[in-house]
Amino acid sequence: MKFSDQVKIIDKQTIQEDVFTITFDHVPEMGLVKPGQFFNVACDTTLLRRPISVCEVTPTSIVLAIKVIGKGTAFLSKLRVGDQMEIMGPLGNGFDLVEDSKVLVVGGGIGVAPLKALFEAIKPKNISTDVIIGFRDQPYLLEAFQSSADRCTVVSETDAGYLKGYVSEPLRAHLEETQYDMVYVCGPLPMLKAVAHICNEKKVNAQLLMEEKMACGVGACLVCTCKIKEGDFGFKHKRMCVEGPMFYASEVIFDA
Amino acid sequence: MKFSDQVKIIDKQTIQEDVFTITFDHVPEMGLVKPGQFFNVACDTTLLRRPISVCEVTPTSIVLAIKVIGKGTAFLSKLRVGDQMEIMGPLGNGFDLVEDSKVLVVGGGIGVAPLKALFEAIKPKNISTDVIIGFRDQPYLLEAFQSSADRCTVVSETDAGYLKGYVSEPLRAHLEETQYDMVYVCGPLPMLKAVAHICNEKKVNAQLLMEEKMACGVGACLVCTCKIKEGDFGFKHKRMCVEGPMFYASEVIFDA
Amino acid sequence: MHNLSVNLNGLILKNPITVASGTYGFGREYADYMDLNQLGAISVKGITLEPREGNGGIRIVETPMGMLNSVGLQNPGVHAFIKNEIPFLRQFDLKIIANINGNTIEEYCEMAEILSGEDVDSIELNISCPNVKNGGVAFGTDPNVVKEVVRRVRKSTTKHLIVKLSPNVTDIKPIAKIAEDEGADCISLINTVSGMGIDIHKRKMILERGVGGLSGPAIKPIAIKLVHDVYKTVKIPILGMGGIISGEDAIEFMLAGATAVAIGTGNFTDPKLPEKVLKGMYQYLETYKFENAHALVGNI
Amino acid sequence: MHNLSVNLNGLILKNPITVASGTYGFGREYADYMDLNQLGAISVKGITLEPREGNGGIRIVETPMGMLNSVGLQNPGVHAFIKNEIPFLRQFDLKIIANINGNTIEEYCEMAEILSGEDVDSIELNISCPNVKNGGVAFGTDPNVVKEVVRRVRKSTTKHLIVKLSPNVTDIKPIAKIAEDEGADCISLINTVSGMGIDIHKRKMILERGVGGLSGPAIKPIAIKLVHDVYKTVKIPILGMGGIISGEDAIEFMLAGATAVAIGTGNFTDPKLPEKVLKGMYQYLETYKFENAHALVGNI
Ligand SMILES: Cc1cc2nc3c(=O)[nH]c(=O)nc-3n(C[C@H](O)[C@H](O)[C@H](O)COP(=O)(O)OP(=O)(O)OC[C@H]3O[C@@H](n4cnc5c(N)ncnc54)[C@H](O)[C@@H]3O)c2cc1C
Ligand SMILES: Cc1cc2nc3c(=O)[nH]c(=O)nc-3n(C[C@H](O)[C@H](O)[C@H](O)COP(=O)(O)OP(=O)(O)OC[C@H]3O[C@@H](n4cnc5c(N)ncnc54)[C@H](O)[C@@H]3O)c2cc1C
Ligand SMILES: Cc1cc2nc3c(=O)[nH]c(=O)nc-3n(C[C@H](O)[C@H](O)[C@H](O)COP(=O)(O)O)c2cc1C
Ligand SMILES: Cc1cc2nc3c(=O)[nH]c(=O)nc-3n(C[C@H](O)[C@H](O)[C@H](O)COP(=O)(O)O)c2cc1C
Ligand code: FES
Ligand code: FES
Repeated sequence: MKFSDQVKIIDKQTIQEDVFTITFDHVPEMGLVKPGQFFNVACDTTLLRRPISVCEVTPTSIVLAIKVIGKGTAFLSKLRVGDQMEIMGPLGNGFDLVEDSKVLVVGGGIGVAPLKALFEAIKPKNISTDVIIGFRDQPYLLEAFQSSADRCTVVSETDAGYLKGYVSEPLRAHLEETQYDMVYVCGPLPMLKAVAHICNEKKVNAQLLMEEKMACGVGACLVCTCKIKEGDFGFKHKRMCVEGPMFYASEVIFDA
Repeated sequence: MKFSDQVKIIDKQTIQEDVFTITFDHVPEMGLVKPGQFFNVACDTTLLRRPISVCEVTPTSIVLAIKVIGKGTAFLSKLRVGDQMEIMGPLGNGFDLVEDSKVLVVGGGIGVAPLKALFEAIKPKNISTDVIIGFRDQPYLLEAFQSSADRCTVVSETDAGYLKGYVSEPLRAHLEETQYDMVYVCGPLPMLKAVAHICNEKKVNAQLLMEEKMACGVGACLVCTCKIKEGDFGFKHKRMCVEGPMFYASEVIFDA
Repeated sequence: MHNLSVNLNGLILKNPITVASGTYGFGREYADYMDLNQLGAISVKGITLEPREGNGGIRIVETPMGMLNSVGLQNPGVHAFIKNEIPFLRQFDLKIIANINGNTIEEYCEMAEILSGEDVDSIELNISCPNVKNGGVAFGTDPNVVKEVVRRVRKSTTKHLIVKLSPNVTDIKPIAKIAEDEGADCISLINTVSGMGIDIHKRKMILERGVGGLSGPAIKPIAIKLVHDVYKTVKIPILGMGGIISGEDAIEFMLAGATAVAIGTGNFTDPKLPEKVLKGMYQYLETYKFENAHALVGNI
Repeated sequence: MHNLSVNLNGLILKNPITVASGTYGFGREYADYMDLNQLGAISVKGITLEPREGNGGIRIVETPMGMLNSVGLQNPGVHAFIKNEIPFLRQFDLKIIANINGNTIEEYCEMAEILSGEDVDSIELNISCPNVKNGGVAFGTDPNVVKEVVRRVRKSTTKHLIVKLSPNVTDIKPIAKIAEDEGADCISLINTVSGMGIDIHKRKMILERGVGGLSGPAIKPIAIKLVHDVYKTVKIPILGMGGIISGEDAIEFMLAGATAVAIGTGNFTDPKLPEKVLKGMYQYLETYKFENAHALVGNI
């Protein structure tokens, strides 16, 4: 049996006006939790659960970092230490971890949350780990990247004291300079698309952590599909919650 | 304009496993708040608001006492000091206060909440104020009644160290012994019915604080009606939320 | 400043926000919570020829994000409405829509005639009532009956005429078309969806008549679909409703094809909701740089 | 110990709790969360003659206490179902209901024939699909088409046959009666209610096809009403569904007239829900001293 039960919140931190972290025990029933995997979290104010990636994994605890978007995340933001939270997981396939290589981590907004877990898992095992992170406004969750990435570039859309602009510009520059074995990406859809496009163009392997509305989270309802190349012209609908949320940039068909 | 806005919770007390009180500021816009009136309280987990009677009124603060029944009251039970609560009111007609008289207060369960406000308003003004309170199990909110009622009888359906049974038995006894000018009643429907029946039989005036599911709470939707005698055989549907929740026992037609 | 005024085929509202029949009484109660001058219109509590006491027993069942009601048209009758309520509502800058209900076509016509001489801005023909002559089946679900009732009411009055459609039909399009062809100036929808609730502890239906009308956010996706169906079918404007509780919801109805919207059950969640919805609409027009509210209608 | 077993006119379930087609895949995924032996039956993801990739674009819209889906019958086809899924499901003590879907009556019949020789316990005829030959209108909304499709499928198989009805009709009673008269062993309802959602920021319909199927607690009052309508109309048993998320909900369906119930969208809220609903049913029978689940059916 996979884990689906209540967990007790053992820590809660507000890290920005609308971004917070929740920590709970990593119980044995959850088994191994991979970066890029997620938990499906029940909210009193919504019918469906909300998928939230793991942001930090230790043998004893798991941290989620959450940005308030609507009703569900607003409910979660009101939970406090000691409260119970109903979750199931870990779900999805997560990142394929590349070892002893040069890797680049590219993230945007709350997409840094899963990248933090990824970074902590791959950093010690790779020759070099560069990072490019973009924010709309003020950045958050940067400490780990800034303190131990080989190179850490932060951009912001507004004039927040960081390089102004989008991740695509430094990305192109990085790819010109360095031959990366893998690019790990998570962020809003337009960013994923842009990064996938650039990586495909430069023929660099990239793993995208995708996002799509989900219902069951386990592969039963087929509402969360991603269009994946099949043969030269065909496609298959794969389930974001089972075969994803990680897909390789080279296999994804972005519609519209 | 009548009051409809957020209030800040300034105190919250758990008085039994599933009963708690919430205190907020009595702001001038609320105007005079009468015992028997109620506020309609918004809950994140339900579409409709929940009517809750005032349990204590001072010039500066208002206390609600709430029993957890379902989704709405469960949500309210999780609110904490400092949280905002969306309310409108005071609503309804409340009790007609009798002065310089002998009065009897009869309550059951969470029905003691509005009776507490009533009792504190009438006690100093009446010759004598007797009280009969019934609970299914352990009583709560009794201090005021016990410390200053002329007579305070507590019954419990279970063997909780109190007189075992229902309020109707001591009620009959009280009515035989004393000529009351008014009986004030609040409790579950079967109790209201029984008390109304006894008071009508004994020709004692009784004010019943009734309960019915509400929607608008202001008299616009007509879902909360009470059947009221009109002429000798006729009836009228009056609105529980405007013409009530207080009705005289002599005018109410209890169906079924 | 944006131009929020909309034209429902002759009935001009200063803004597209109205309140739905049966959820706002005759405006009196909510006037204590909101400036009624902010409303484009009020559709008053459904009125009948004679006063009615309405249904007995429990009249409401709360359901997930919705409610069932079975009020049964408790109302003071058309004459008391004219005498007591029109003068009250005329104090405010809003249009008055008289929602009329009958057991027979003759009753509808008689009410339309009576109201023709009175100071109301529009008549809303509620054809979701059970048709007494036709075995209690709602007028609005039988295309032939719809044809007959709209035709005859149209002949009884020159007032602006709204026909309010029931969602409880296999296909709403032909019914909307009939209403248009027979002279309706505007179509309002949706009325409540048929539903039922059972008290599992007493093991009986909660509402005395069993069936009640489902309203509230739960039915919004149904309403949006039906508004869009009707928008694709008729040329007359639509007054859309069903589960609106935010400015976003109101915008969604307008994009689906409604020229104005009505807030019903939403009023119970917040007595200031119409005002907030109006504000939300302003903000939306501002954000997306629309000059007027009409530009939203069917704009998908 | 209470007797929870129920008899759906020949299909005997060890308990009345089943899972609804399209919400439980072929059981594999949920087997990781719950012992499937607790289910009375599974109605598998709707299958078609040929494999289908389903609809493109966004397939879900969350709505207040409900969801719209537009999956478009993505499935591996009847042959892959037979080869891969039946053997998997046969490991568990539950009945297998094959939910079949066609573009034409011929396709339905062909699938029924194919499945007749296979190890499934029942065939559920989903007539809510758009009828390709009939201009895309759903099979289940036209009484004449229902008559034809049930009659011909009935002739194609001797398996237990469930006919699944669409709620999107003016009057479900005659349609249920036709299904019974043409030889259905059982009626299941409701399928999803037609709805639509619009993205107000992109100003376009969220689902590629515009319309989707509304499910979840939002539609429960509608489903209860329709189950009760059908219960009053036919003698064959009913498999009731629509918004069940608790034991209380399941009881409500049985009191309305369902002999067994299916959990659909509720599975998404909690992967252990069927187990919890079953427990709730036990408790109810215990509290009210009913000896068996059958005693609840229509008991209002
Ligand atoms: C696999 C996966 C992992 C995720 N991991 C995280 C995480 O670690 N931390 C985190 O904060 N979030 C994460 N998300 C996103 C998170 O699930 C959504 O933000 C959340 O579901 C929003 O729910 P809500 O009820 O707060 O907002 P809703 O009320 O559902 O939405 C409010 C508004 O925002 C829009 N909206 C909803 N979801 C999104 C979205 N995902 N992107 C953009 N607009 C949206 C809606 O259309 C709506 O208009 C993840 C999503 C997926 C699929
Ligand atoms: C004028 C008025 C004043 C009130 N004052 C108070 C007060 O001061 N303190 C207080 O705690 N409560 C008071 N109530 C009752 C309170 O409003 C209800 O308990 C509350 O609405 C229940 O909401 P819920 O969402 O928690 O339960 P729900 O989820 O609505 O109900 C859960 C279950 O309990 C049943 N139920 C719901 N309401 C009641 C009820 N009133 N009685 C019995 N069964 C019910 C439902 O049928 C359902 O099965 C008052 C009610 C009225 C009309
Ligand atoms: C309590 C109540 C009473 C209603 N009475 C009437 C009525 O008298 N006439 C009418 O045409 N519609 C009536 N309706 C239907 C509403 O006008 C509206 O069409 C429906 O509720 C859908 O909108 P909503 O979901 O915003 O409430 C009533 C609705 C409710 C909730
Ligand atoms: C994602 C999804 C897919 C569905 N697919 C099918 C299907 O393939 N065949 C079918 O007969 N019903 C299908 N349904 C309808 C359900 O079986 C059920 O009738 C409906 O959802 C109402 O029940 P619920 O509210 O409990 O979900 C589907 C429902 C959902 C939510
Ligand atoms: S969310 Fe159900 S299959 Fe992915
Ligand atoms: S709750 Fe609407 S009239 Fe009383």
